[in-house]
Amino acid sequence: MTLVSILGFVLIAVGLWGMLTRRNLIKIIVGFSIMDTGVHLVIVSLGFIKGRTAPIINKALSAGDAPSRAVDPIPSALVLTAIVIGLAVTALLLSFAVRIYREKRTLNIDDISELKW
Amino acid sequence: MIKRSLIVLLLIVTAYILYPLAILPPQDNLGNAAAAITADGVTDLGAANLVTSVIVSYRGLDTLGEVTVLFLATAGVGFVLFRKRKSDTADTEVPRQASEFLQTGAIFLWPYIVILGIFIIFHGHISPGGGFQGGVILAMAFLLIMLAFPGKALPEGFRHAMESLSGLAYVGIAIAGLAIAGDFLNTRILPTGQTGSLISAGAIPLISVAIGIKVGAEMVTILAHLRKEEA
Amino acid sequence: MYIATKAFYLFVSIIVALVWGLTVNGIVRKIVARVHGRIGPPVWQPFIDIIKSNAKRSMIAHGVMFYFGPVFRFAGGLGTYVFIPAVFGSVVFENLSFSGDLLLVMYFIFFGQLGMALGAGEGGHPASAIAVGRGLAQMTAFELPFALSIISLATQYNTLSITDIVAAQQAGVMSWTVFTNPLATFAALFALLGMNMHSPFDIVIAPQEIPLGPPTEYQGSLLGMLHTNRGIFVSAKLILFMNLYFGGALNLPILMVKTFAIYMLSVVVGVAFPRFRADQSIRFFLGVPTVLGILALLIQ
Amino acid sequence: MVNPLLMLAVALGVGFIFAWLRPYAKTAAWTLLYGALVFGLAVSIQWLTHFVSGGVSTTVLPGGFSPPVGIALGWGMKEAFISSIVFLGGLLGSIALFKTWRDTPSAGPVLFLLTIAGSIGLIMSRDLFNLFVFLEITSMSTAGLLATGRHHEGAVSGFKMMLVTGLASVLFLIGTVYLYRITGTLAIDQILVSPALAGTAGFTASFLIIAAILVELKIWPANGWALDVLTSAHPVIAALISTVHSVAILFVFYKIFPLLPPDSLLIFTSAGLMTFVSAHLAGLRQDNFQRMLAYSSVGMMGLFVTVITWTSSVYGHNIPIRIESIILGGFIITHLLAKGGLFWVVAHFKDSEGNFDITRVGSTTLGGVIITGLILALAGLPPFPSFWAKWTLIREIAASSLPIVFVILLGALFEVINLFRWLGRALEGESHCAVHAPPVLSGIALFSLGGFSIGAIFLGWFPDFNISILIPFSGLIAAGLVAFLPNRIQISISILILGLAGFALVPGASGIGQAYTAIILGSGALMLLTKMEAANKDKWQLPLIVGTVLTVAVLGAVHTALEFWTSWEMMTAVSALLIVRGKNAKKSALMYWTFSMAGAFLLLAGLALAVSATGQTDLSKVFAGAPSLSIILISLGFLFKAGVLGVHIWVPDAYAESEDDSTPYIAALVSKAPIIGLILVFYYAADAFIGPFEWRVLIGWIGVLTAFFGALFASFQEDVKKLLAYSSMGQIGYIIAVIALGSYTGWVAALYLALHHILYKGLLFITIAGVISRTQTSLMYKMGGLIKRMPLSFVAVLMSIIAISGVPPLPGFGGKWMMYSAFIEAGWTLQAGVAFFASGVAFLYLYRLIHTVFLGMPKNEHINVKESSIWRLVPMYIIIAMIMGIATMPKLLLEPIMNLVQTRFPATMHWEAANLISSLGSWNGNAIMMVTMGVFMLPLILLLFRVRGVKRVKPFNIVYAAEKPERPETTHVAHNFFAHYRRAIGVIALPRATAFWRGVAEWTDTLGDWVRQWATGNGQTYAVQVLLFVSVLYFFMRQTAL
Amino acid sequence: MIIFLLIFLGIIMLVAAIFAVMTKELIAAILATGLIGLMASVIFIVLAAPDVAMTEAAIGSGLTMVVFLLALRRIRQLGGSDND
Repeated sequence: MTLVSILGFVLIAVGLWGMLTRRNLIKIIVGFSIMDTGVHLVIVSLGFIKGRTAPIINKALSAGDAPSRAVDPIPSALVLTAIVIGLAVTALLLSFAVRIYREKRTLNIDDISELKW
Repeated sequence: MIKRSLIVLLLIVTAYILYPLAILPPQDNLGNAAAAITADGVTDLGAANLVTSVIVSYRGLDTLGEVTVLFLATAGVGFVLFRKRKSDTADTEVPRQASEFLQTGAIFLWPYIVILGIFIIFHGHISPGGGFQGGVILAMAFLLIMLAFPGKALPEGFRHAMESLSGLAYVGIAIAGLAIAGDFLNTRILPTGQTGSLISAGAIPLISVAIGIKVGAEMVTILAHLRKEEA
Repeated sequence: MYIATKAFYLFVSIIVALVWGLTVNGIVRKIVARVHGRIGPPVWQPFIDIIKSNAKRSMIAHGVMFYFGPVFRFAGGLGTYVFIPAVFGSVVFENLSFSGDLLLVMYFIFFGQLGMALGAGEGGHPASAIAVGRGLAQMTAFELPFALSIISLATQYNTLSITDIVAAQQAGVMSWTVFTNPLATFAALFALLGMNMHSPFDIVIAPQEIPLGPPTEYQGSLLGMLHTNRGIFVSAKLILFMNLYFGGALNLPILMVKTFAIYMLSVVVGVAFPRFRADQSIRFFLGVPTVLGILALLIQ
Repeated sequence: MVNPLLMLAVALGVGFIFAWLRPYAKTAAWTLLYGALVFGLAVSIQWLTHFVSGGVSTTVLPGGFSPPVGIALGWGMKEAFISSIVFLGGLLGSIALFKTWRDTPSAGPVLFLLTIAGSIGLIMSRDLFNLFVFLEITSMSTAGLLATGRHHEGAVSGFKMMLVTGLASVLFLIGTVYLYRITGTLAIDQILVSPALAGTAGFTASFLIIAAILVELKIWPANGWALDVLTSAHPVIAALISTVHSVAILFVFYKIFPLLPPDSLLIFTSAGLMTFVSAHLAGLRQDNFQRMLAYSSVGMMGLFVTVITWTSSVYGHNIPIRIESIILGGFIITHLLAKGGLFWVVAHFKDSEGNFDITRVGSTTLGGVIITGLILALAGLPPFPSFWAKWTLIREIAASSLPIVFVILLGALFEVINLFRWLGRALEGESHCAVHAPPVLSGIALFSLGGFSIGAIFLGWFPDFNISILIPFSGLIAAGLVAFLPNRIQISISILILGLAGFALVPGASGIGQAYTAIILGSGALMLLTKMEAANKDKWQLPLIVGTVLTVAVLGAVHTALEFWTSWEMMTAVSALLIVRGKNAKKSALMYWTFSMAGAFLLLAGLALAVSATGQTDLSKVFAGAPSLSIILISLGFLFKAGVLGVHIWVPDAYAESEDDSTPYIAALVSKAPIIGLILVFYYAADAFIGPFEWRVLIGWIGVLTAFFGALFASFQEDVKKLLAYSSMGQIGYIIAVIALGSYTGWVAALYLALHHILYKGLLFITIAGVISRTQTSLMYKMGGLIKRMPLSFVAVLMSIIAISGVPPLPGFGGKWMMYSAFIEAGWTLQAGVAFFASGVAFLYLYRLIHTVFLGMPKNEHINVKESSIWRLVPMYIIIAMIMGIATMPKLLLEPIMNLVQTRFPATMHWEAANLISSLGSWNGNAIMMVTMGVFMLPLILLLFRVRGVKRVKPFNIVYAAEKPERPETTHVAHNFFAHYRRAIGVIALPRATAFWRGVAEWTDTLGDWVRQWATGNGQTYAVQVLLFVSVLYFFMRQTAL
Repeated sequence: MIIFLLIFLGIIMLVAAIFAVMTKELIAAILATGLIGLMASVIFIVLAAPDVAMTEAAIGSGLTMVVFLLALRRIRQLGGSDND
C-alpha cells in the first residue's frame, strides 16, 4: 500500500537523519533501528494487495482460493529474515558501543576518529 | 552547519532517487513467484502457513543464513565484550536483588510464556508463527528469569549445547534432504501428511523446532552477554 | 724505400715549421715590446731559450707523468703538424695528411693539452693546477666557435679533408673561405685569439700571479721541449688556419706571409686589450664568436 | 562429485558446534575446523579441475525448487575458482592465526570460518535476497573479527564498518524488494531477462543494489571505513577481509552489474579507475605499512571493477575465457597470495606491543627474499601472475582506449613507487636482531612460491613467449643457492652460469641482438673477476649481479613484443634491487625505480598499442607496423631509462649510492638496455613513422643536449662516482643522438660508441672502485697523488680518459670521427656543434678525475695505500688490451658492425685497406696509431738521452726553491676545481630538472595528502560519504541510462 | 476506516521517530523506538502479515528495546550518563 510504503520511506529518512547527525553512538544506533523499521514497512507494504488475506490455508482460505485471495507470502518471509538480521546488527553495534565506551570513555563519534588518513 | 546542510541536501537527493519507487502503484496481482507458491505451496509441502513454507522450505537457505547471522551476532557480541578478567564471571555473582514483585511475577508467568513459545514453534506450519517467533518468546521467558533472579539464568553450558546442537540439527536435516531427496534443505524427506494437522508438512516442523531452540538460545546468550556486569 | 723518403720529407717539413714558428714568436715578442715602449728581446730569443734550457746540467722530476708531460705536449704539437698538409701540392710538405682529416687534427690538438695538463698535475704545484683548470675551461669555450666554423666548412665544401678544402679555394682570392664564408672565418679567428693565449686571453699563463702557468715546475730540457713545441705548434695552428680560411699556400714564401699575417691579428688584439679573467673569457667566447658560428651554420 | 553446498553446510555445522565442542574435545574441535576448510578446498579444486577439463556448469537448487519460487545457486568454473581462492586463503589464514586462537575465546575461529562460509554463499548464490543474507553474514562476521586486535581501534573500526555496511545493506534491500515487486522474482537470471527491468523503477532499484555493492567493494570515495578496518584489524584478519571477503563481493558485483544498461559501464570503469588512482596516490603518504596495504587493497578493488566493466563493455557477454582467466585470475591470485602474504608478514613481525617495524623483515635472508618476492609479485613483475595479467590487460585496453591505459599506468606507477619504498626500508635492516624463522615464514614462502609457479603455469597461455626468456631467473636463483660457498667458487660458478646462459641465448638470437647478448655476457663475466678479490659482505650482491647481467643480456635474444617487455621488466627490477643494496641507497634506488618504472610503463603503453594495432606479436612486425604514437611512447620509455636530460636526476644518485662493486654493471651494462631498445625500434620501424613532427630530430636534440649537460654536470661534481655517472649520462646522450640520426654512419658510430662505452666505463668503474676501496672515500678532494701508490690504476684511468675524450690514437676518436661525420652528412650541423662543445667540456671532468685523484699532492692519510688487488688489475688490463687492440686494428671491430648495419641502411662508408672512407673524409686508425707512436717516441728518446741529469724529488718538494709546504692540503686545489667555469656558465647548470621533479613529487605528495584526508576517521562522515557517492553516481548513471 | 487507523498509527510513529532522534534522553529515545516497533506490528496485522506482526512485536519492539537497555546499563555501570 502506497501510504505505508511512504510512511516507511519517511521513517527511513528520519532514521537516516538520526544516523548521520547525532553524535552519540547510542542515538546513531537508534537511528539505524528506526531506519530498519522503515524498511520493513516498505517491504511488507509491497506484498500487500488490497482486500486479500494472510497466506495461511485454513477455514477462511482454501488452498484453491489462495492465488486469488492471499497476499504475497514472500515479502513476509523476507521481512522476517530482515527483522532478525536487524536485531543481530543492532546487538552487535551496541556491543561495539559498550566496548568503545569501556576503552575510550566516550560515546561521541567525533572522539573516536583517531584512525584517520 | 555546512555538514548539516549537506546532509539535508543528500537526504533530498536520496528522496529524489527513491521517488520512482515510492510512487509505484499498488499491485493487484501476485508476481510469478508468489503466484506459483500460493498455487502449489500446499501440494508441494503440505504446510498451511505459506509464509512458513517460504521461510523454511522454498527459501530455506535464507533462513539457514539468517540463523547464522544470529549466531554470528551472539558470537560477535561475546567476542567484542570479552575481557580477560574476573569480572567476566560477574553474572554468577549477585550484585543487586530484583524486587519481590518482579520475582513473584516471573515465577508465575514464565511457565506460561514457555508453553506459548513452544506452541508457536510447533504450530508454525499451520498458523501464524514458527521457529523465530516462538524462539523469541522462549527467550523472553528466560529473560524474565534473568531479570528477576540475577545469576540464576540458564546455565552457560546448557545454552551452548542448545545453540550448537540445534544448529547442527538444522544443518543435519538439510544434509539429510540432500542425502535422501537429492536436494540440500529438501523438506520433503518426510511425508507431507494432512495439511493443517500438527504432524504434517514433512520436515518443516522439525526445522522449526531447530530454529526455535536455536533462536531462543542465541537470544538468551546475547542478552546474557549484554547483562554481564561492568566493573 | 717509400717510408725512408717519407720520413726524410717529414723531417724537413718539421724543421721548417719549427724554425718558422720560433721565428714568428720572436718577431711577435719584439713587436709587442715595441708597442709597449720597451726594447724587447732579440728576434732569436726563442732559439736561445731552447738552447739554454737544454744546456742545464740537471733537472728535477716529480715522477714519470711529470717527465712524460712535455713529451706528450711535444708529441701533440708534432702530431698536429704532421697531419696537416702544409703546402698545397707539395710532396715534401704534404706531411701525413692522408691518414686522417680535419677532425683528426682538431682532436690531436687535445693530445698535447691533455698530456701537458697531466704532467703539470703531477708536479703538485698549486699554480700549475690552477692554470690547467683555467686553460681547459678556456679551451672548451674557444673550441666551440672554432668547431662550429669547421662544421660550417665541412658542409660548405662537403668534405673534411684539409687537402680538398684547400683545393676548393684555388680558384682565386675570392674563393677563399674568408670571402665565401666570412661568418665561419671570423668565428674561427676569434677562437684563434684564445688558442694563441695572448692577451687578453693569457690568464692561463698569467706570468704575474702564477708564474708561467702550467709549466711552473718545469726547468731544464723539459722546459726546453716545451719551448720547442711552442714553435712547432704555432706553425701548425697558423698553417691550419691558412689552409682552411685563406686559400692555403702553394709554396713556402706564401705560407710565411699568410701565417705571419694571421698571427699578427691576434697580436694586435692582444696589445690593445687588457687581460680577461677566466670566466670573462669563457663568456666572451660563448658570446659573439659562438653566435657567429651558429649563424655560419644556419645561413648556408 | 560432491554437492558444492556441502562445503557451505559443513562449514556452518562446524561453526555452530565448534565453540561448544572445544572445551570437551579440543583436538576434535580443531580437527573439524581445519577439516571443514580442507574439505572445502578439496571440493572446490575437484570441481575446478572438472570444469577446466570440460565439465558443464550446473545450478544447485536448495530445497529442490527452481526459481522463481526457490533459490538458485550457480556453480561453474568461475565459482569453483573463486571458491578455491577463498578456501585457500581461509586455510592459510587460519593456520597463521592458530597461535592467537589457542588462548582466546572460540568466537575468533568461529567467526573466521563463518566468514569463509558466507563468502562461499556470496559466490554461489544467484538470488538477490539470498545475497543480502550472505552479505550480512560476512559483514557481521568480519565486524566481529575486528575485535581480535584487542585494541580499541578494532572496536571503533568495527562500529564504522557496521554503520556503513548497514547503510549499504538497507539500499541493497530496498533495491531487492523493488526488483521483486517489479519482476516478480528474486533470481538474478530471471530478473535480467525481465522486460520490466527497463523502466525507471527497474533502473532505480538496480542502481540501489549496485551502488550498495560498490560501497561494499570499497569504491572511492565511499571507502574510508574500509581503510580504517584494514588498518586496525589483526593483519591476518585484514588479509581475510581484503582478499577472501572482497573477492567474494567482487564476484557478486560480477553477477549483478548487468542489471544496469550497458551504457553505464563506462561510469563503473571510471569509478574503478578513480579508486585505483586515488588509493595509490593516497598510499604514497602512508607511514604505516598496514595502512599502505589497505590502500593498496582498495586500489586493487578499483582495478577489478575497471577490468570487469571494461571487458564487458568491449566484449559484451562473450568475454573470451582466456582473457578473463589471465586478467582477473592473475590479479585475483596475486591479490590473494601477495597482498595476503604481506599482511601475514606484518602479523608475523609485529612485536608484543603490536608495532610493526618493516626493517625487521629484511633482517634475515629468508625474510628479505620473501618480502622481495611478495612485493615484486604485487608490483606486477615477471614471472608472477599479475605480470601476465597486466600485459594482457594493457594490451586489450590499448586496442580501444588509450586514456584508460594511461590512467591505469599512472595508478600503477604510484603503486610500484610505494611498494618499492617499503621494500627499500625492509631490506635496510640488515643488522637488526635476527628473528628466527618459524613455520609461518615458510608459509609465506609458500605464498610467494605459489605465485611464482602459478605464474609459470600462465606461461602456457602465451604462445608468443619463449621460456628461455626466463633464464635470468634460473641464473639468479642458481647464483643465490650457491651463496653459502666460498667466495671464489661462487664467482666461478657465477661466471659458469653466464657462460651457460650464453650457450642457451646467443644461438637463438640474431643480428645486432646476438652480438649484443654475447658482448654483455662476456663483459659481465670479465667484470665478475674483480669480485674474486675479497669475500662478499653481502650475500645478495653476487646473485643480483648475475641476474642483472643476464636480464640485460636477454634483451638481445627476444623475438616478440611480450618477450621484450618481460625482459625489460626483469631488468628493471633486478637492477633496482642491486642498487638498493647500497649502504645509503634507499632514496637513490627509489628514484631509479621511479624513473625506470615510469619509462617501463611508457614502453608498455607503446608496445601494447603497437601490438593491438598491428595484431602481430613478432617484434619486427610489431615495430614495422606500429603507429607513430606507439613509436613515440616506446622511445620515450627508452629515453627515461637512459636518463636523458630532464629525467636524468636518478642517474648520479643511483650510480653513486649503489655498492662500488655493483656500479660497473649498472653503468656499463644496464645503461645499454635502452640503447639496444632504441636500436631495435628504429631498426624495424618503417622510415615513415615520423608522424606529426620530426620525432627523430627531437630525440637527436635530446641526445646531444644530454651529452652536453652530462659533461657539464660532471665537471662540477666532487664525488668521483657522481662524476662518472654524469659522464655516463653524457656518453649515452651521444649514442642516442647518433641512433636518432637513422643513417648508416650514425648507426655504425652508435654501435661502436656503445661497445666502447661498455669497455671504458667498465674499466673506469672497476678502477675507481679499487681506488675507493683503498682510500675509503669517494670524494675527489680527499684524494690526491695516488699515482705513486697506485700506478697501474693510474695507467688504466689514463687509458680510459683518453678513450672517452676521443683523443687519438685510442679508439674513442674513431667513434667521435664517425659521429661528426654522420651529423654533418645528415645536415645536423648545430647538433654537431653542441656535441663538439660537449666533448670539449668533457675534458674538464676527465682532467679533474685523473688530476685530483692521482696527481697533485698526496694526502697524509693515503701515504700508505696499496695498489688495487690483482683480481681487479687482471680484468682492467684485459680491457686495456682490448682497447689498444681496437685502436690499432679498428677494422676488426668495425667490419662486423658495418655488416650488421648494412642490413638496415645502405652503406655510406667503405674500407680502402686500413683506411675508412666516409663521404666526407677518411680515418686510418692503424696509421694514426703508428704516427702517434712515432711522434711520441721521438721526443721521449731525445729526453732519455738526458736522463742522467734527472733528480727525483719528493712530492712535497715543490716551488722553485724546493721548499716543503707545511700543510699539503693547502696546496690542493681540487675542491670546486672549475669554480671559474661555474661562474661563467654555471647558471645553465642549475639543477632545474631536479627542482622540477622535486616539485612534481611534492605536488603529488600534497595531492596524495589531500586525497587521504578524505578518510577522516569519523564513521558518521563515512556514512555521509557513502550517501554522497550514491547521489553523485546516480546522476552520472542517469545521464547514460535514461 | 482502516485508512484512518493507518494514518493515526503513522502519525504516532513519525512523532515517536522524530522524538527518538531529537531527544537528549537516551532511555526516552529507546522507549520511543520500541513504540515505533509496536505500532509497526499493528500495521503489519492490518497488512495481512500476522507472522511479521508477531516477529516485529517480539523482536522489533521487545527484544531490541531490551538489548538497548542492557547495553545502556553496562555503559552506565562504566560511568556513562543517560544523556548524549
